[in-house]
Parts: sequence; structure tokens; C-alpha cells
Amino acid sequence: MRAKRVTFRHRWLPYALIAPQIIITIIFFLWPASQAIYQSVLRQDAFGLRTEFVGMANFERLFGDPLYLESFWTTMAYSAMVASSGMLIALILAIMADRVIRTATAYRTLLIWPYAVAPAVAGVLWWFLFNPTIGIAAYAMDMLGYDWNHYLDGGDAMALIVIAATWRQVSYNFLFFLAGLQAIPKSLTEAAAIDGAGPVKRFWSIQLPLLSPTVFFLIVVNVVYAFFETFGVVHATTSGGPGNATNILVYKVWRDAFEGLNLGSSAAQSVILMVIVIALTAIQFRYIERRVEY
Amino acid sequence: MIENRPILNVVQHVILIIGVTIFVFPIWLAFVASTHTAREVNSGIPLLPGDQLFENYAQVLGEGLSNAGAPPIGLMLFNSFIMALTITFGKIAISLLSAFAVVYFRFPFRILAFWTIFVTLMLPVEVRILPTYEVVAQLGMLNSYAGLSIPLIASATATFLFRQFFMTIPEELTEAARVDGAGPMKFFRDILVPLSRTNLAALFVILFIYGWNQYLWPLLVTTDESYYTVVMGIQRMANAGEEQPMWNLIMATAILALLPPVAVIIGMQRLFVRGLVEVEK
Amino acid sequence: QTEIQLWHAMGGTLGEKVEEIANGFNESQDEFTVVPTYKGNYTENMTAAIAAFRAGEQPHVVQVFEVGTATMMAAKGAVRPVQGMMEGANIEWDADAYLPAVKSYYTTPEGDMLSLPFNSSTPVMWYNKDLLESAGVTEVPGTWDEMFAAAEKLQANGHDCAFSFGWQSWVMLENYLAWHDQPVGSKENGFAGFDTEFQFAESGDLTSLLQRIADSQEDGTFKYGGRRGDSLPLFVSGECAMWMNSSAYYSGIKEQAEFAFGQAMLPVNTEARDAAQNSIIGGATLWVLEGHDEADYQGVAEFFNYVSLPEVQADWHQATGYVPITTAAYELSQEQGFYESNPGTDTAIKQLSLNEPTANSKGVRFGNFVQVRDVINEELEALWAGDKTAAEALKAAQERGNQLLRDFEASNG
Amino acid sequence: MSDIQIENVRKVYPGNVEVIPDLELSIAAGELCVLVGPSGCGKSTLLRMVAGLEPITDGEIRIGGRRVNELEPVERDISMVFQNYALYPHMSVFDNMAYGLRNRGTAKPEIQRRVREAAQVLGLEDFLQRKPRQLSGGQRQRVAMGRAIVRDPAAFLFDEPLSNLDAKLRVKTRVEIRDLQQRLKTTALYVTHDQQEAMTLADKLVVMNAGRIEQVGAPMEVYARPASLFVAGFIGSPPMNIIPADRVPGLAAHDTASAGMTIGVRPEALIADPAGPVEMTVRVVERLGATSNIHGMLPDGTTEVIASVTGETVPAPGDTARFAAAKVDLHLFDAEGRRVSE
Amino acid sequence: MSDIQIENVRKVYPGNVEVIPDLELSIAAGELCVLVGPSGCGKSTLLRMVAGLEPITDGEIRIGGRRVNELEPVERDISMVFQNYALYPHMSVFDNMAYGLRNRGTAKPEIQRRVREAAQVLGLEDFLQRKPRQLSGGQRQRVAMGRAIVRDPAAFLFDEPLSNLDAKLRVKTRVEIRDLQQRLKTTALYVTHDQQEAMTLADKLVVMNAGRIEQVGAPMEVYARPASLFVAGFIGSPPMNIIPADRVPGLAAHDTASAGMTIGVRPEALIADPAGPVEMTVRVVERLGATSNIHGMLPDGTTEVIASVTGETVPAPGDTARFAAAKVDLHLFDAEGRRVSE
Ligand SMILES: Nc1ncnc2c1ncn2[C@@H]1O[C@H](COP(=O)(O)OP(=O)(O)OP(=O)(O)O)[C@@H](O)[C@H]1O
Ligand SMILES: Nc1ncnc2c1ncn2[C@@H]1O[C@H](COP(=O)(O)OP(=O)(O)OP(=O)(O)O)[C@@H](O)[C@H]1O
Ligand SMILES: O=P(O)(O)OC[C@H](O)CO
Ligand SMILES: [Mg+2]
Ligand SMILES: [Mg+2]
Repeated sequence: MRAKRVTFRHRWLPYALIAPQIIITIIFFLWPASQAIYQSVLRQDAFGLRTEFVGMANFERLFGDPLYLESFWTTMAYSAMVASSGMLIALILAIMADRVIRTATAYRTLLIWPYAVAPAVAGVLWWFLFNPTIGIAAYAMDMLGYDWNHYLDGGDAMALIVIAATWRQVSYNFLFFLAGLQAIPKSLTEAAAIDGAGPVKRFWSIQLPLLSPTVFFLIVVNVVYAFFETFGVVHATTSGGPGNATNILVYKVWRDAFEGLNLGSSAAQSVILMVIVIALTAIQFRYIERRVEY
Repeated sequence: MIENRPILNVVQHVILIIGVTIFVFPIWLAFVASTHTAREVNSGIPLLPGDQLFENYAQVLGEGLSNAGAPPIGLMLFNSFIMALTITFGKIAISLLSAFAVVYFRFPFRILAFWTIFVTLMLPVEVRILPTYEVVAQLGMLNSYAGLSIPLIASATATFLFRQFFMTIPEELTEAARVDGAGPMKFFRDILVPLSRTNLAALFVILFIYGWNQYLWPLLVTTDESYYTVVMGIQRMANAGEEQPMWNLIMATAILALLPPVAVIIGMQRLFVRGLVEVEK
Repeated sequence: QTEIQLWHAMGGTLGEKVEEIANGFNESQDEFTVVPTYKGNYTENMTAAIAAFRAGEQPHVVQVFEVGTATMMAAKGAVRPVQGMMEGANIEWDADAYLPAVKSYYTTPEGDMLSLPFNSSTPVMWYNKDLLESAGVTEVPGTWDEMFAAAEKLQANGHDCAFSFGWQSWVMLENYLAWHDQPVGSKENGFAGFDTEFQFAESGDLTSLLQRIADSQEDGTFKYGGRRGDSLPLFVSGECAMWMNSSAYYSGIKEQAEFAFGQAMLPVNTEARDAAQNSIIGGATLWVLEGHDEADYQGVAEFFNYVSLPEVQADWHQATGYVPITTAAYELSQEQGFYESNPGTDTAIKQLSLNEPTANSKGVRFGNFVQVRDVINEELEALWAGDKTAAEALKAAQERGNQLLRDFEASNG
Repeated sequence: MSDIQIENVRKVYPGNVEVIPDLELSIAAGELCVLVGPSGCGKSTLLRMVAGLEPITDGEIRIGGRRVNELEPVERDISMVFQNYALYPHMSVFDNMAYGLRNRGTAKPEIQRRVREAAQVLGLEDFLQRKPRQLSGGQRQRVAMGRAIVRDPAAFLFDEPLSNLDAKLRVKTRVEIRDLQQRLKTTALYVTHDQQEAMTLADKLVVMNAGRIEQVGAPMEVYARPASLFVAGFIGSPPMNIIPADRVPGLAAHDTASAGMTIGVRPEALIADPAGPVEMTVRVVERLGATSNIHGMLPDGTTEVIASVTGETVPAPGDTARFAAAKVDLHLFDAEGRRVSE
Repeated sequence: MSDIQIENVRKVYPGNVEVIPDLELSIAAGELCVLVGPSGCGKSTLLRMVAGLEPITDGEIRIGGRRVNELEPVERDISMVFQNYALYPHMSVFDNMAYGLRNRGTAKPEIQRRVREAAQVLGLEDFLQRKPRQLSGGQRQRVAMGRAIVRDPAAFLFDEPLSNLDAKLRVKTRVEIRDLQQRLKTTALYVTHDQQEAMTLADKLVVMNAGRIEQVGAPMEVYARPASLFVAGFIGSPPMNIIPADRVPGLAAHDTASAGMTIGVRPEALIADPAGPVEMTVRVVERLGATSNIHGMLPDGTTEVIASVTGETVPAPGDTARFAAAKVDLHLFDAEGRRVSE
């Protein structure tokens, strides 16, 4: 990884500077992570009283378990929906706000609120809204002739967590998109207008491509968000159900460890997740390094 | 502006207003719910505030709902504050220093240090929650502010953002400082930190909200009510076990829990947004 | 003063009651202080305690629901059997004071009582008197056929939802089978060893009943409202006329329902049997965890003794709807005239002691049963959602459940 | 190839900022008209009104006889070259040039032909597949030009198209632009704040100041007979020396040197003359090769004067030097800064 | 005020990129030495080695007689002005100037005095409390200068300090720099790629090319007798015309016009002469006011020639014009591009 061309020279200072983070990382990240790896090849009872080495058995079980694979696809679909709907809505709003520059701040101030709401609380809020018995949203759906029941219908449950997770993230995406749009030189839009491109064409051929770094950045952020940070949403609303309809991977990791007390399997799942995420990180670095250097 | 047509403007505003309405509606409803009695909330859905505002807020602020695992909200808010601020300042502090080290020094094991830090980049505590919990327990940090916050500091997001920003600072500035007789720490204090102001603000907002909104972790490491945080309290109240949740009180708590992060985000809006752009680019 | 940590899963008014009991104990002596902590629902509470144990930070006492029994029993070295602790402590204590139906569930084949029954319940049928009356249902349904007949009447009267239930595995599977004297699994429902297998899918009458219920969603007769107690609002809001779930919802329903309600015994499926056997208990018991100072256990024992006092138990029983766990408490309630002034409140205890328990009706004790319940929940939800037939759902649940049993056997062998 | 008529045009920005009070300008077909003036005088504003990027508050603009006030930029049939080029960073050079044609639905082979033609004219054939960031400043500038010419518009609009280039390249490129425009014979409106650029490029030079036109004319005409003190100081480098008439008695006739009048004299019109009326203390001497600029101070200690001389012998800093000027090289301005015609 | 000695200096960048093979240069105390050369020739590298910002691969640099190779920048007692000024954006003008003094532990009142003095010299008194972003380009440049002079160093180092200014300001500021340096009499090493700037500023002009020195001398000397084709083409604007000797038979004596030799002739040395040996087709005429540049093409169709003429009568584009040059104004270069001394 690159450093500056202009650097300082010092024998111990860089180590001292980096030490706090390294120490915290080792204690609270690497150590637990290696524990997870270790546990992933063990079978233990719930209390950790009996331990047995089982090699890759936990992994084999997982890959042979249709439920795990289902959970995997559920997660993919869920992340894709959260990321895409969150970004799409935010983008539309940002485009509108960008066009009315002077009032953009007012809209931004209002749209920023949901970002401050914890995922768990967002889950609670939407759960309340969609509660089949007392929720106003469920009531509204009923009026529209749709019998909403996320306790029963996997699609409804998925929709519920997607809405709750997206709702909060739209704010965040909106901020970035608006900032990104406002950073596009006005002269480019003008040049395109002179070149005969209407607003829609301008958006597709000029603004969106120029926004692509922001889009890429937000895809990463949103996918990570959907993968991990929405744990609270799921936990507060569907608890992974009905059936396994909303049993996303992080939730499953947690549930298999804390409800299922199946630590080996949970640890194996952690390891798989880590591998996925480290791969994602590496890709992100690649991309960013290239972008910085051109 | 090109295509300066009034109809287009009206359409835009209409879309924006619809958007804002949809997005603010749940919060409005939460507020409405927090001003009614539990019974009113449970039967039919009021859309306008009721008259129980004072009673409900007095109850959550005063006694709380101890049976639902929610001590008086004042204490929980305070704990959330401590946790959020420790995470925020702790993470900013260690990240600033380590980003400074990786960007402005070349030293043996730099690459190793770099990767040691950056593998954590996108791995939230959720994926290794149990072993982390065990480590914290072994260190005797359960039921403590340190246990609540320090493990969550172990992530490289802030370091990453600072690194990105530092990479964009013109080299000449460093050289000018060297010519002006500033050593590394002086440069760090006098130039780098002040220049990172908007990034600091953006991170402050992001991390404060991150810390404030933590849920699973506090749930795990605290068993002593005096360390409960407010988000966790809300979820517990909603998950009332074998009872019908007290939605009015839950929503009152939710509104109170919302205020600090909203205040932070709106108060720092300008810097935050500027910081976002710089951080990201 | 020595602190005794008690982790429990009693939210809402139940939680208030637990605190009351702890305070009562704390005031009754000045050597020990019991600190009750609500740690979420049963599952969360139990797993939090286990995680804490692994981390060496376990509480003294943890409330574990009946399905966790096998897991706790298997954790030799982690739990301290109550019988030994009580007998070793410096108090007077009589194991026979506890109701046999309750005690047997938590006792080893050798007669060793492992945990202290604290809040034992059994599913009953809650009904909305006002609704039934206005629909002209004079007799509370006692069989499933009567249930569906009542549903027709209700619907004729313009009321869609006749019934719903919560804790579906417990109510509709475990208790249904016990009620009709059929096994949930082999080896005396697991009492006789870990090498057990589920058999619930083999019950034809269960299968057809579940299918019938699932089909009855069509006209709204049955409405599914979620796991555990999530469907309570369906009942207290008046949406569903009958609700099968734990007797322990008594206090909650009493507080929230704006109509006259009552409790009755679970309906019988005449396809299987003409009369009911007996229901099995649920709720939870208090388990003692190892790893504290010996002196602390004296305090735990004293607390357990206090909890078992007839006055304390009777009060708890009357306030919550949990069954009294000691004969003395039951008798005290009778003396106090509680059942006369609150008709139906003895339904639970009557159900439990309807007949001498058989191998099929003394309870269930399966390893990994917490997960098995999840599996059953998932499969039943697939059934309600119309993704599977009852036969498919039960079969899948049985297969997945057996896998979990084998896992348990492997890690606790 | 169309003429451009700007009639009674007024521009008020939101917030009631009147930037152009009332402006009249007529550009003949095929003419290269350069707008020059200090920063903020409204040059870009005017250009952008012609382009359709900025609404016209009042008045009328006609291109080729057609009123364009209400037309979108694309409908005005103009091309524009921006100061920062405004190249689409994500498109290749080819696509940058082709974009406008594609939007107009030009056929593919035709696009190919036109872009290649323009690329050849501009020497960009080898760069067609590159992205703008892979080009040098001068090459980017040429792409911007290419984008403007492929469309063969009725008029070119340039907003300081050279100001991002370094000095050497600027000189070179302005020759190219001039050459190109003369060959294509397209009407052009060109904005710059560099007077030298303006001088060398313009058929018609328009000097603007604070939203108003100070002078319109052929470059040498403006240079030779600046209509105002402002123009005198703005056009020419080093700039014309402006000397209060009473400061140097011997320079001009007595009757003119009255009532706050000022005399303008170009640096190259000052001729070393030991008996000359202009005496100065030399501060800095800049040797430019063929000529040298002598920067000095009049005896009053406040008026700076520059003399531009050729030849090898120049005074040294600190020396006192004397200069004379021919009568015909003196420009007289009244107290309001208007030229006193002679 | 110290001299700077650069002896046998070599610079290899990591990755084995040899940028400066072996360089020798001596700058006298109080002298303003300008390094000029095309981009990438190693000017900044050399300057940065003197400043201590870049390690010296080989050789020795001495400032005021003291070997500085191993010293930190701050210990070398130099000040530096950067191309983009490198002002601390978050500090006021005052703090920008005071920062170096504070780091050296200068007493408060002394800092006050020195900064105010520098601010006065540079006309920055009114801006001391502003932040850099609130200043114009020229003002920023002056702050950068101020930061350099407050410390009263042994030497100033400038790396293209004017290249971010617009043309007019650049001309003005270079006079100020020259003036300042002459007053302070501080040794200065000044890097630029603008030959005009180099010419006007330098006491000693150093023309670099590809890490080597092509010529060192007083500016007029370099202008009058360029040591190589490279220098000839680089110094002077418009640049010297370089004509293959065989292309214009009448221009130089037959014996010189052999074996790949080239003739250099400055544009201002070409004099309009209907009988002159240099015939060209006029492409563009740039009227600059006092002079006009005539850009044309020799009959061979490939050699471009510029003539710089004074006077009102100039040919029009398309005309054929003829020019002559005095023998003394012709510069001869051999096939290797070295001056053939005459
Ligand atoms: N959108 C706007 N709203 C209000 N005022 C504006 C706007 N755009 C420009 N102005 C003002 O109008 C005046 C003229 O601006 P304009 O850009 O036309 O100047 P210019 O002559 O092009 O200057 P420069 O050489 O610096 O580009 C300036 O004072 C500017 O501040
Ligand atoms: N850190 C470095 N590593 C490798 N090569 C470098 C480094 N810095 C500069 N160079 C190379 O050294 C050569 C000289 O660079 P230098 O910056 O000294 O040129 P310059 O004469 O100042 O050019 P310019 O006028 O563009 O500033 C260039 O080819 C450059 O690419
Ligand atoms: O609601 P409870 O306490 O009666 O418990 C119900 C079930 O038995 C839990 O397994
Ligand atoms: Mg402009
Ligand atoms: Mg350089």
C-alpha cells in the first residue's frame, strides 16, 4: 500500500502511533477471529464442557445443508433489495433536490432524520406500523385489499425488513448522492445541454457515469449494511421467520450460536462470512487505489 | 439553469414533498403514539397527538419500565452517551494516529501493520460476536463502559477514511512544514488535525450514531441494569415477553432516544456533508 | 450482604411480580440480596446465561423453560442439582411438598430433583364470552368439531376469526399429543435416554387436524399471529374469539381485555380419542449454576425455600395464572376461595391432574429442543403459509428434529 | 454562418443584481468578435445568454435573424468551448466529439466521417480512443475545439478557452484558433480577460467594463485610439503609462494639461532622450531579449512609469533616466477618463 | 547571505531512475540564479535536494561553506516558495508567516515585529487576519513570499512561484520579486520553465535539459549566443526560427550550409525585404500593438517561420512575403546541435 512520497523519518514514533490500534485490533479482533476459526473445527456442547475436534465437518454440514444455502440466497436477495431500493429512492430524491439547489438544504434536513434511528428501533417502528392487528400500514394495505401478515407470509416479512432497513439507509445514501451530484461541474451539464441532450439523456449519459465512484462506494456500504448492521432490524421484527424467510446470514450466525448453542456451526459460519467480507474489502481497495492513482 | 420550466419545478417539489412525508411519517407516528394511552394506541391508530404527552414522558423519564428490563430512561440515555462518545473519541483518536503512521512514515512491518488493521475494515462485531464476548469476559470487562465501547473501536473504517483523506493532502504542505521546522508530531498537531476538521466532523456524526445505535453488543455484555443503553431498552420493551407491549411508552422512549443523534446530525449538518464528500473522494 | 443474581424472562406485569417476590425475600432476612434481572424471552435468557457461564460470569440462578431441561440436565458440572443443594443447606426442606405433576418433569429417573419449579403453566383455551354469547354459542367448545361449529356460528354473526393460538409447538403438538395420549418421540418422550427419535409425524389425527386448521384460514376461521405470545393482541383486541395458550397469560389478559373472558380446557379431537388424557406443563424452573462461593448457595437455598412458601406461591399463582407448585399453595388458594370468585382459574391445574400421567403425558425431554421448537415453528409456518401440506410439514420437522437429536447425542455423549 | 444581434439586452440575477444594464452589439456573419474586460464585468454572462444557458431578463438576441430568447441551447445551433473545457471525463475523445451528433440523430457513418475530419484538422487522430485525463492540457483544449466544430454550428462561443494553458501553449493555440476560424468562416464570440489574446485574435474587439461596452472596433484601432482611460490602461502590455498632465510639464501643450486631465503614453513611445521631459528613477530593468522594460518612478515619488526600449544600452537600477515622446503618441483624457479627441 | 555550491551531484530515484547524472553549479552570495528548462528536466529535483526535501544520491551541496547533505531542511537555513504556495489553509496570514518562527522558538514580540515588517514590504498589512482562501491568487503568492522572507534565511528557493498566476499578474509579480531580492540581497535559486520569466529575473541563468546543464551565463549572453540548438529554441519568444541550412540557399555562406547544419535566426532579426532570401507564405498575422508577428511557411511546405515586425504595414494571410537577415544575426549549429562558434 502506498505511502506519501514525502515521509518523515523516525525510529520508534511510527510504532508508537500505530500501537493503540494494533493492540486493540489484536485483542478484540484477531484473537476472537482466531478463536472463531479454532471453534469452527470443534464440536462442543452448549456449556463448553466437552470439546471434540471434528475437522471440516462443520463446514461440510453447512454446505450440505439446504437451509444454509437458502439462508445464503435469502441474504443475497435481501441485500440486493436493500441496496438497490435504498440507492434508487435516494438517487431519485437527490436528483430532484439537486435541481432545486436553493431549497435542497431544507429537504436534506428533513430527510436526514431516519439515519439517526437505530436499526433495531427502525425495526420496532415499522413493526408497529405493520402490526397486522394495530398497525396503520397493515390497515392501509387491508383497505387496498391486501391481507398483510408478516407472521405468516414470508414475502410480507421480507418486505417488512427490507422496508425498515431501507428506510433508514435512504437518508444516508441521499446525503452522498446529493453531495456527489453537486460536485459535478455545472459546465458539464451545460455542455451536454448544448450538445442536445435533454434532462433524462443528460442524467444517463453524463451525471450517472460521473457519479459512479459514489455509486460504487455506496454499493459497498449498503451491502455491508444490509449484511451486518440490519441484524437489529431482523431481531426486532421477524426473528428470521416465518419459516426461514428472513433468516439472513448474520442473524443465522447469531441464532445458531445463541439460540441453537451450536457453536461449531456458528463459528464455521463466521469464518465463511469473514472470508467473504475480506474478499470484498480487497476488491474495494483495488478499486480505490486504482481510482486514486488513475 | 437550463430547462427552467415552472411545471418541472412543481413536479420536483411534489416528488420531494411526497418523499419527505413518507420518510418522516414513521417518526411522526411514533410521536403521536407517545402522546396517547396504551389502550388508545392498541385500539385503532390515532394520527394526531393525544393528551398523554406529559404523563408518558414523565413515566419513562421517572420510573421507566423496570419489569421490562428498562430502568428510568435518564440513566439509559446517559449510558448511551458515554458509550457513543467513548466509541467516537476513541476511534477517532486511534485512527488519526495510525492513519498518520501508515501514510506519513515508511517503516519495517508497515505493510503487515497495514493489513492487520485493514482486515477489520468491513467486519462488524456481529460476525465474531461470541468469541469477542468471551474475550471481553476473560478481561473482566463485562458490565463496564470499557467493555461496552472498546471492542467496537476495533475497526478500521475511520482509519481508512483518514488515510484516504491524508493521501489527498498536497505533499507541498508537508514540505513547507518541514522547511518551517515542524517535526512529525508538530506537523500532525498543527497541520494535519486542523485540516481534517470536516472529516472529523463527518466521522463524529457517523460514529456517534453508530455508537448510539448499538444494540446487540450492549445486550450481551451488560447484565447490570445500570449499564443498559437506551436502544437496547427500547427493544426490550417492545419484546415484552409474554405481554402486550406498551407502545405509548416505547414510542416515548424511542422519541427521546432519537433526539440526541438527530441533534448531532442536524447541528453538524454543514460540516458533515462537506466532510462526506472529502472523505469519499 | 451477599448478592444472588437471578436472571429471568418475566416481562411486563410478571416481571413486577418477580421483583415483588425478590423484595419480599430480601426483607425477610438480611444476609442475602436477590437481584433479579430480566434478560429477554426464555430463549434469550437461557442462552445469555450459558454464554455467561462460558465466560465465567454466570448468575447464581437462571430461569429456564421446560424445553431447555435436557440441555441443562446434560450440563453436568455446570448446574447444581436442587435436591442436593437444598438438602445440603442449613434449612428444612421437603421435596414431596411439590405437586407430583410438576415435580416429575424436573426429576431424574433416580428421583433426584434438578431444578426448582417456579412458574409452571399449561395451555388452556381462552375465550371471549361476549363474542361467543352474541354469536349464540352457549356451550364453550370442548372438541375440535365443536370449535369449527362455533366458528360457523361466529361467521354467520359476521365475525371472521374463531380461534388462534401461540407457542404452537407446545400447544398444538406437544400438548395435543399428550392430551390424546400419543408420543412426541420414542423412549418415553426422551425421559429414558438421549437416543430417542421423534414420532409426532406419525400421528394421523394430528396431521389431519393441522391440515384442517390450515385450510380453515380460507374463510378466516383460524388466523396465525406469530410465535410465542405474539398473537395475544388478536385475542385481547377481540379479533379472535378463542385463543389457546398458556394459563400464564391470565394477568396480561385481565389487564388488557375489555370484554368478559374465561378459560376452558383444550378441545379434544374425537377422531383420536373420546376423552382427554392430561396436559403437560410448561413454564419454567429455576436452575442453579455452579461456580460461586459455597456460602452463596446457602442464600440460593433460602430463596428457593421462600419462593416455595404457600403464601408466596398462592399469591404468585393467583396473580399470574401459573399453577401453584406446592400442594400447600393449592390448598391455600382453595381455602381463600379464589377459584369460586374467579371461575376457571383452576382449569390449568385440573388439566394437569386430569388423569395419572402416562409415558406419553408426563412431559417431553429432548436434547436441543430449543432448536427443535424453532424447526417445528418454521415448518408449521410453512404449513400456514400454504407452502406445505400438514403431512409434509410434520415430516420435514421430524427429519430435521431427528438430526438435531443426533447432534445433541454426539456432543453430549 | 449567421450574424448575431444583441439588442437592448439586460441581465438581472436573482437577488436583484443587475449585471448588464443595457447592451447593444452586432456581430457580422463570419466575424470573430472578442469580448475583453476585467474579471466580473459580465463577459461570461453575456456569452451565456447568447448560448441559452442563462435567461435573458430584457431585450432580444437574434442569431441568423431568428429570435432565440425562448429557445433551449440545443435549438440555437451554437457550439461552446468552456474555460475548463467541460470534457466528459468518462468518454473517449471520439465519444466526446460524437456526443452532440448522436444526440441529434446523425447517422453513424456520417458521425465517423465528421469526427475523423475534425480530428485530422486538429491533429487528434492518434488520441481518439483516449480518455480526457490521458491527454495534456493542450490536447484537451483541442478536443474541446473539436467538439465545437464537428457540429458545424451557426456560431462558436468561447469562454476563456485558453486560460488553463501555460504561456507558451497559449500563444501557440491562439494562432491555431485564429487559423481555424478563418478557414471555417464561422461567426464566433470569444471571451477573454487577456488583452493580448484579444488583440491578436479579434476581427472586432469589444472592451467591456462593469456590464457596459467601453469601445468597439478593430484591434489596432482600439490600440491606437483608446476611447477611454479604462481602455487605454487595459489594452497593451506593458500597459500605457498614465500620467497626470500637471506632473510632467514639458510633455504636453499647456492648455491641455489642465483640470485633472491625464496623459497616456505607451511604453514603446518613450524614447531615451537626455533632454526629454520625462525624468525617472530606474527601479528594475527587465531584459526580454530584443527589448528591455525599464520600470521607474517619476520625481513625484508616486507615479510609476515603464519605458520599453530596444538596443543593448540600458540604464541600471538606481540611475536617473530621461525620455521624450512624440506629440502624436500622446493620448489625452479628461477628468471623466474620456478621450479628448485630437 | 551565503553562497551555494553544488558539486558532482547525482540523483537516482527509487526504481533506479537516474534523473540527474552529474551536476556542478556554483551560486554566488546574493545572486539570483534561475534554473530554466522543459518540464521533467530535473529542476525541481535539484532545488529539492538543496532544500533537503530529497536525499542526495551522490556528490555534495554546501550552503555558506557548510556541507548540508545530512541536514534536515530546517537546519539548512533556507526558505522555500512552492508552486502552489503550500499555504496552511487553516491558519491566518499572520500565522502562516509566523509558523516557522514559532517553531524556532523566536520570542513573541520579535515574531510580531518581523511579520509586520514583511507584511508591510509586501503590502499585506490589511490581510493579516484573513485565511488563505479569502485571498486572491496574487495575494496568496505574496503570503508565500512573506513566509519565506520573515525568517531572513541564508537562501531563498523558489519552485515556479508564479505559474499559478494569470499573465498580467505574473508580469507584475516578477518585478516585485526581482525588486525584493535586490533589496534583501539574499542568495536565491529560482526554478521556472518560462523563459521570459527566467530572462527578466536572473543574475545568472542556467538552462537545463534532461538532468544536464546546457548553458550558464548572464541572460543577455545566453540570449545573444545560445550554446546549443536546444537553448536557442528555448530562450526567446517567439522562439528563434530554426532553418535547415540547405533550405534557404541565399541566407548563409555556402560552406556553412553543409552536412546537416542548421541556421537559427530570431524573429525580430528578419527584416521585410522584397529581395530577401527568405520567402514565406503568410498563414496568420498577429497584431500585438507595437509589433506584429507574421507566421508563415517556407516554400518547402514543412518549415514554419515567424517574423516579428514593427510598423503598420503588414502582409495579409495568404500573401507571399520575403525577408532578409543580417549576417551577424545568424546563429549556426552543427549536426549535433552545438553552436559553431563564429
Ligand atoms: N448566478 C449568479 N447570481 C448572481 N450573480 C452572479 C451570478 N453569476 C455571476 N454573477 C455576478 O455577475 C457578475 C458578472 O459575472 P461574469 O461571470 O459574467 O463575469 P466575467 O466577466 O465572466 O468575469 P471572469 O473574467 O472572472 O470570468 C459578477 O459580479 C458575478 O459575481
Ligand atoms: N519521487 C520520484 N520518483 C521517481 N521519479 C521521479 C520522482 N520525482 C520526480 N521524478 C522524475 O524525475 C524527473 C524530474 O522531475 P522534476 O520534478 O525535477 O522535473 P521539473 O524539471 O521540476 O519539471 P516541471 O517543470 O514539470 O516541474 C521527471 O522525469 C520525474 O518523472
Ligand atoms: O408462557 P409460559 O411461561 O407459560 O411458557 C410457555 C411455554 O411453556 C414455554 O416453553
Ligand atoms: Mg467569466
Ligand atoms: Mg518542477
